[in-house]
Amino acid sequence: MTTPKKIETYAVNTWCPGCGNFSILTSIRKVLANLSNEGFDLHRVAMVSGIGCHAKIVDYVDVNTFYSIHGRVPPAMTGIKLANPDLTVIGHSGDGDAYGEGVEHLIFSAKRNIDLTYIIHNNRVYGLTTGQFTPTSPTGFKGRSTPMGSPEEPLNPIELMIASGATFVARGFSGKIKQLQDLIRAAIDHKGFSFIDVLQPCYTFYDTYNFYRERVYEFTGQEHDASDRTAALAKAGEWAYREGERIPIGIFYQVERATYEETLLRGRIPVKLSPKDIRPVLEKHI
Amino acid sequence: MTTPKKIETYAVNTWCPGCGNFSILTSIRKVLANLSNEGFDLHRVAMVSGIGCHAKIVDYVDVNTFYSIHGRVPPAMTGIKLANPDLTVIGHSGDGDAYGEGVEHLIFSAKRNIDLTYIIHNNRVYGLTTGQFTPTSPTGFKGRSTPMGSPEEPLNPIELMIASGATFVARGFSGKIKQLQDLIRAAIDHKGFSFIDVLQPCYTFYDTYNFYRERVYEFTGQEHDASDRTAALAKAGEWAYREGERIPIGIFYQVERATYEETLLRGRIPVKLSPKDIRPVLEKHI
Amino acid sequence: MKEISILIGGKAGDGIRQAGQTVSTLLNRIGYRIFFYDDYPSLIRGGHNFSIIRASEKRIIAHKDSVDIIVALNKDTAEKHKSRLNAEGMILYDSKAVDTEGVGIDFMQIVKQLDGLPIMRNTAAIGALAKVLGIEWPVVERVMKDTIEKQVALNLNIAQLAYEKVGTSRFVIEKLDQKSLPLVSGNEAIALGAVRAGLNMYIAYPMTPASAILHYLAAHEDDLGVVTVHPESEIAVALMALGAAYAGARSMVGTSGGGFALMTEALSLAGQGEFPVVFIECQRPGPSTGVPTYTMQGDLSFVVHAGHGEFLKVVLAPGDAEEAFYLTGLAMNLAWKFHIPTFVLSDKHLSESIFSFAADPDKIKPEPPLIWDGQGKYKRYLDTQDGISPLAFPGDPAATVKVTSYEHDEYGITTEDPDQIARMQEKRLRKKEGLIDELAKNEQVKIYGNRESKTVLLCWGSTKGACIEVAEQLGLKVVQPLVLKPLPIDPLRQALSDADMIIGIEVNATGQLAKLLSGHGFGIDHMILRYDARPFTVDGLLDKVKEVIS
Amino acid sequence: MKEISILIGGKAGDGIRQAGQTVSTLLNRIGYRIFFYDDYPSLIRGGHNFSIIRASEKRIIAHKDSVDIIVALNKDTAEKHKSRLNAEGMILYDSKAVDTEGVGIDFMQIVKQLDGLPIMRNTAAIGALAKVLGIEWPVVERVMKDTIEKQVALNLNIAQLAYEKVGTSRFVIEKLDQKSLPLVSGNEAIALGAVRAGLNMYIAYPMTPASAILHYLAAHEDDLGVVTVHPESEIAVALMALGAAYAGARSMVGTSGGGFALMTEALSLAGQGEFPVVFIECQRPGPSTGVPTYTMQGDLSFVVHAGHGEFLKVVLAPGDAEEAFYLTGLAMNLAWKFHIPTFVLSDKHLSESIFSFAADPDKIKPEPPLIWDGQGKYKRYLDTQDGISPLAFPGDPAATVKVTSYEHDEYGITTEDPDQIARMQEKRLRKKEGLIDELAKNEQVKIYGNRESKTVLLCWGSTKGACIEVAEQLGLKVVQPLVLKPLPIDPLRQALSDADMIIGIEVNATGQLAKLLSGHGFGIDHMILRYDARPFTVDGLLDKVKEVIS
Ligand SMILES: Cc1ncc(C[n+]2csc(CCOP(=O)(O)OP(=O)(O)O)c2C)c(N)n1
Ligand SMILES: Cc1ncc(C[n+]2csc(CCOP(=O)(O)OP(=O)(O)O)c2C)c(N)n1
Ligand code: SF4
Ligand code: SF4
Ligand SMILES: [Mg+2]
Ligand SMILES: [Mg+2]
Repeated sequence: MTTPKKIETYAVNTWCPGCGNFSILTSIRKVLANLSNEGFDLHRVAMVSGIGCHAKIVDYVDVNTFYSIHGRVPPAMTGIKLANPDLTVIGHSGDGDAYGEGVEHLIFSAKRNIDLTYIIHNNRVYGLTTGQFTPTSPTGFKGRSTPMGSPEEPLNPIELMIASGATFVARGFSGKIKQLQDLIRAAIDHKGFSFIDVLQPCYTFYDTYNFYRERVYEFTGQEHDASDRTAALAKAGEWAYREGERIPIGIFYQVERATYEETLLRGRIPVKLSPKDIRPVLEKHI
Repeated sequence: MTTPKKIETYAVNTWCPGCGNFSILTSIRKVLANLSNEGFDLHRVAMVSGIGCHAKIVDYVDVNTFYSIHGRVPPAMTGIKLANPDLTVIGHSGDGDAYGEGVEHLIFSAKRNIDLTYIIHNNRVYGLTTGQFTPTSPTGFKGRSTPMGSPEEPLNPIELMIASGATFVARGFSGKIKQLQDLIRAAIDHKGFSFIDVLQPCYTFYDTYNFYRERVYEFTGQEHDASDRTAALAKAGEWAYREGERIPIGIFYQVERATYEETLLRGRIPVKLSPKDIRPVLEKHI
Repeated sequence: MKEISILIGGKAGDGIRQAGQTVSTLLNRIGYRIFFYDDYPSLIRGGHNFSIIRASEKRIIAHKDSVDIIVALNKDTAEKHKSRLNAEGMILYDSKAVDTEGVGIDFMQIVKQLDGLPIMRNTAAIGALAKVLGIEWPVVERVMKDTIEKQVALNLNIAQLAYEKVGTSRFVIEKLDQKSLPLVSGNEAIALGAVRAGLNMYIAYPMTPASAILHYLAAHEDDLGVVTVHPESEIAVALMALGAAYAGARSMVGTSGGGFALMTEALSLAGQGEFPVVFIECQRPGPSTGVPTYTMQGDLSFVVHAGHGEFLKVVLAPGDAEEAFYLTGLAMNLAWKFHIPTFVLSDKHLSESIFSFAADPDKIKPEPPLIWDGQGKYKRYLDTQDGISPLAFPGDPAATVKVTSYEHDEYGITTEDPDQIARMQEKRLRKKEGLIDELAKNEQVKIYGNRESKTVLLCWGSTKGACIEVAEQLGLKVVQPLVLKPLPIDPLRQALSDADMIIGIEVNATGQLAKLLSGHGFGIDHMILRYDARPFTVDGLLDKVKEVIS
Repeated sequence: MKEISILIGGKAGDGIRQAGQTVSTLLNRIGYRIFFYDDYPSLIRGGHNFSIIRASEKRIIAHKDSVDIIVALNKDTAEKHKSRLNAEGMILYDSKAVDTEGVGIDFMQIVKQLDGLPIMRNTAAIGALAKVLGIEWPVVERVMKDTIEKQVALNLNIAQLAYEKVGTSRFVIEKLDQKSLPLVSGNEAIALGAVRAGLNMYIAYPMTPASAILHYLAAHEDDLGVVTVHPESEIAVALMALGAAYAGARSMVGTSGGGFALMTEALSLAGQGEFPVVFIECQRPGPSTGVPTYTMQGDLSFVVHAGHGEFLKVVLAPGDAEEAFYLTGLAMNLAWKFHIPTFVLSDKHLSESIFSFAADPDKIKPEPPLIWDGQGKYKRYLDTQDGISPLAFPGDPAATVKVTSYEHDEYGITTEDPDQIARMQEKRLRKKEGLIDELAKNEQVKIYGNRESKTVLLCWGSTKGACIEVAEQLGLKVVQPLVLKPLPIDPLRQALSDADMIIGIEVNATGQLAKLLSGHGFGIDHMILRYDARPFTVDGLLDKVKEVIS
């Protein structure tokens, strides 16, 4: 049996005590262990991360990983998936990574509906660079680049993802680890672009743990029809990453449509292609 | 009196006969001429463009212009506006420019609500590079990079902009020049980020003129409450840049909120700032 | 007459490039070797386009300013280019549009008479030209049928009517007893070279003058067994290519200077993470947007030094279609042998000109990289003697493959330990020795012209064509390095050691190859630089070289 | 004793850097000159951080491996650094956490006793250290009051209790009769230099080791009269800076290698469009993410050659805080005088180390650029004799200002005309002459040590500190170019001409300055390279130089 423990590496964990990233790590290890125990070969998993505290997760999980660069997780994942669509590709990004530096790639992944799972460790702060505001920090957030307070309103990534065409859009909370595991599993099982915004308190620079604990509520498919786009947008609007009393966590939106790799590859698997003779093509040039 | 003619340069126009860009040029010249006749000094206008057929517009309008690079119109505009908020800054981009290469900047401009007017010449094709699909091309579009048809679904920029926080979101059609002028004028008058997606047939690579002519309908504030976000999103959903029978053109969404430059600059005007003595600050270092 | 140069000019949208290509095919079919140059501004309709087709019995890879025939579809063409005509030269013109001397035919009238489309004026021009050249009608008919996609019969009729309107042939181009060769552009040769070396995925964002690689591969995906991807930006392109390489696919990207600038962050990642990726950089005149549809050799220094930090890289600079083919194949194989980013540096003049292509497809084979033997625990960055760590790919049921942008240990886990850092940096840089040996197995420096001459024309890339002919005429020697990083010092020294005068010839304003070489003690005596966004022509360069050596 | 080195170590989150800074301030207040080095891994809590405070009667700008006192807040510190201790050295340690020889005090016990927070252990350590050094209590009290922001009384009590717990002073650091200087980091000096030269807007995306420029300017916006902006990415940063410059604001950006890579497209635009912008590039070990909180001089080649196409650029490389201050001011003034992008190349070691700062603020003034005289029609790219076109800005009621990324005519309208292209390229490159003259008015190459020596230590940037001391000890000469592009050939030749042996000393693996110079005939005889992501120390380098010259 694969235990989550078996998917550990020897790397020393350097997250701050109390960091929300630990729960995400626990969850992903657990989901992978379950997959393995169900007979899925974990060698078919490829994990990609950006740069930031979140990104260290790839050093702590003993599967194939690509520790990439800040903001570029989606195209790295896309390259892997297109080259070998047999792989299950899972990405981890920070909010700075995914919603700031590289938000264009996020939008295009959603638009294309490429079959990837993308987990955002959204602590609403740049952790590793010691506490600047990010695209989801609330207005007025006092970070090291904005000592007078952030002059911007936060993005609502849930809404943005639905508007961009993602087919699986969820929000989790690192403090609700059981649900988080279910969300990650559902995201992996979903065929198409699966997006999970995980509310992840940064103990050191933006400790939102109590804020969330008091406000989050889980919802399920029974209370919310995730296939209804209008309902999904409405639910996404319940909390806009500002103040607010109730923060829904669960699957906002889930539908099926053709994936990018299906349409683009037409059954071809690039890593298995061999070059053809060029002579017939050259003939046409005469 | 300033006539649109007076705002011409000596540059030879090199758009294809029949190109939708001509109407946009006529419209902007007309709006500027009107502004001038109302006493506004056109030297306070700064126009920015990207790269593409659309971008040539800056060579044809005799005001201050910054012919920038592909995809980067919003940050160039932002730099100008922040440096001198007394300027009226107007941007022109192509759909490749604004929704592809540089879509991250579009989203951040909306999020920040910086007071700019941004006009997208959306011909749903890369014109200047001779006809590849763009983020708003319909699925299956056969361009030079996708001879088998585009494998992606189009973005809906109207929805994306509302989701990102823009406070003025409109769609025009180069074939409805009177309304287009009104939209541009309203966008300039609006305090905050004003976005107009202009449906612009590319006569050479994607001639959508008849398609639009048969489908567009103008709507006004009387039929649609542009201050209602839910209504705006619903209206944006009426046509998703695919097939469809009716294409609404008009102002989808318009609300007021604090602008980026107000919040960030706190009344300061960078071009008028002078450096302060650093000695008092140095004292604190002892 | 065994050589002829023809200029065809008109407005963008008149189908000038296509007409020129058809004329090239005509001459190709009767045994000539072709060089085809295309000159067009950055616009879609209007403006002034022209092509020069030079055909010769012998292999040629350059054009001349002077021409024998001008085919003028508009007034501009006649006026702008009249001065190029050789003494015996003539203008074939559209008599409705142009008023000049020569052979005037009302092309539009012919088109109208047969209910053709305005664009078919160029078909008429081709028909008339064929007759002027004395090419037999059946040849014309065959070429038309092979090259025209729509309304073949109508086009044939138009061509034939125009053919007949020309009374007598002015230049009788004799049929040669040579096998026709494929006509291939630099970009096509790059695409084909990559395919031969095992290309699986070509990923690119359109940018002149690299776009045609994407278009060509996209159009031939199934013929060639390649997947093409057009993503949202060059940044996405580069990261996708790295992702694909990590997964085991041979990937290549192509762009021009501005797009490449956006890839430099990923390039450095390829250096740290040891990703095999091929970059095609097709230069155009900068800085910035510059003059996008013209040519310049202006990005050499940038490409050679691009990327933060220190890592290995190969830069190859082909000068004609065959070199483009072979060197792209080499770039792919080197990338996979050494797990490094490799470059093919082209420019508009090479990428978009068309050549008679005599390369041997079998000379390029995908060389298998060193694959992990499955023993023990897999370590992606195993510290080996030659620095090359065996490869495994995600999906391998025995390996866990960890790649990273951070400095790392052998397994791929982040490290900040000073010894580990120094050791890994050494491991990566150590590959240079093997790389240099491997490169030495290939021709790295080419020599043309009079090998005994003590006057050397030193050039690189697309400038070679003009240099070779000038050298042949003046009895000089040409030295052309194919490898620009790492510089092939010994072969260069050999090639240049007995020179009395080295003349550096480059299409840029600062002499970038000369600068590169100066770091290795090679002194250049004279520079002939052209930086008006046009390539050197044989006759243009001839004058300049004469000035220098006289 | 007129010099002392103290190492303070603990876990990230123990407040090591802050404690080190307080100790620096203590020693500064009693007249010492300070060099402060900070060593920390890329994590927020845990791991191992240490700072070295070196204090001396004389100006110093480097640290040593060996230290006199180790303040160990944890076991790691004692174990890892014990071997650094000088013969007379001692360890002051937290007796609960560490078991070693020296002076052990139970810091946590003191904190607990006074109901302090765990982080206040470092306050206790400072108090104890002050006593060990024999610094009078009132000095400690004053410094604590000046530097601590929260709970001053509590901290004072903790410090005092620890102060008292140390029986006798082991090192009596005598008070010097020197004026205390401001303690300024390289990054702060860059910020202040820019402000003095008229900085209006600082635009940056956080990236170690450049982030502190942003933090510092953001924290002092109103004191210094500057607007700071933190946008979505480095690409946005660069374009905003260009937009701001176009509008007439003096703008500056700052980043490290990976972020700079993303700016190279905009850099080329600055070249074509003639935008005055200052780039700060603070190097860290690459390639790619590399070792983000450590140091390397690995981006010189990249920065010098960055950007597609050919355009003018200035690269300045300060080696201490004063140079950082002056050269940033110079970079700003040159950018606006010549309408070109200019660079200040720093690295982690310069940017994050802290120096006693003796620069004269009045030596930098914002020099007014050449402004249009309002006559006739304004042409942004007027082709003048020196290549410099007078400036006007949007909003000027008499000028229409057109800037562009395309090749253009004088008014700024796109051109594809060959003559125009060549002319404009020449206009831009012609500015180089004036630039070289202007640079020549400044000290471009510094010489230290024994000016008569025929053995030269050739270095650049932050490596100078260690080189100077080594040279002083061995009687050698140090040559440090401040300007790396355009290379100050004549001053370099003067400085190096009579050398018998030139030893290149760089913190990188390939000797990048040496390579730059080799293009100009400067031969380097030996290289001493360090590339384990750590800077040279005085004693470490001394050994290496001795090896070479022995
Ligand atoms: C191109 C580039 N710019 C900047 C950085 C510096 N950097 C490293 S991590 C980071 C922010 C990370 O924030 P986020 O993505 O929210 O991750 P977190 O640390 O909060 O998990 C930044 C700006 C970088 N590595 N690369
Ligand atoms: C970084 C970069 N990549 C690619 C290009 C090439 N390029 C020039 S225009 C263009 C597309 C323009 O399409 P769009 O923005 O829709 O404008 P249009 O021509 O349709 O008006 C491209 C890809 C470029 N100039 N810069
Ligand atoms: S800084 Fe924040 S996000 Fe980073 S490890 Fe610490 S608690 Fe977690
Ligand atoms: S290619 Fe299309 S967009 Fe460009 S000028 Fe022609 S018609 Fe207009
Ligand atoms: Mg974060
Ligand atoms: Mg377009």
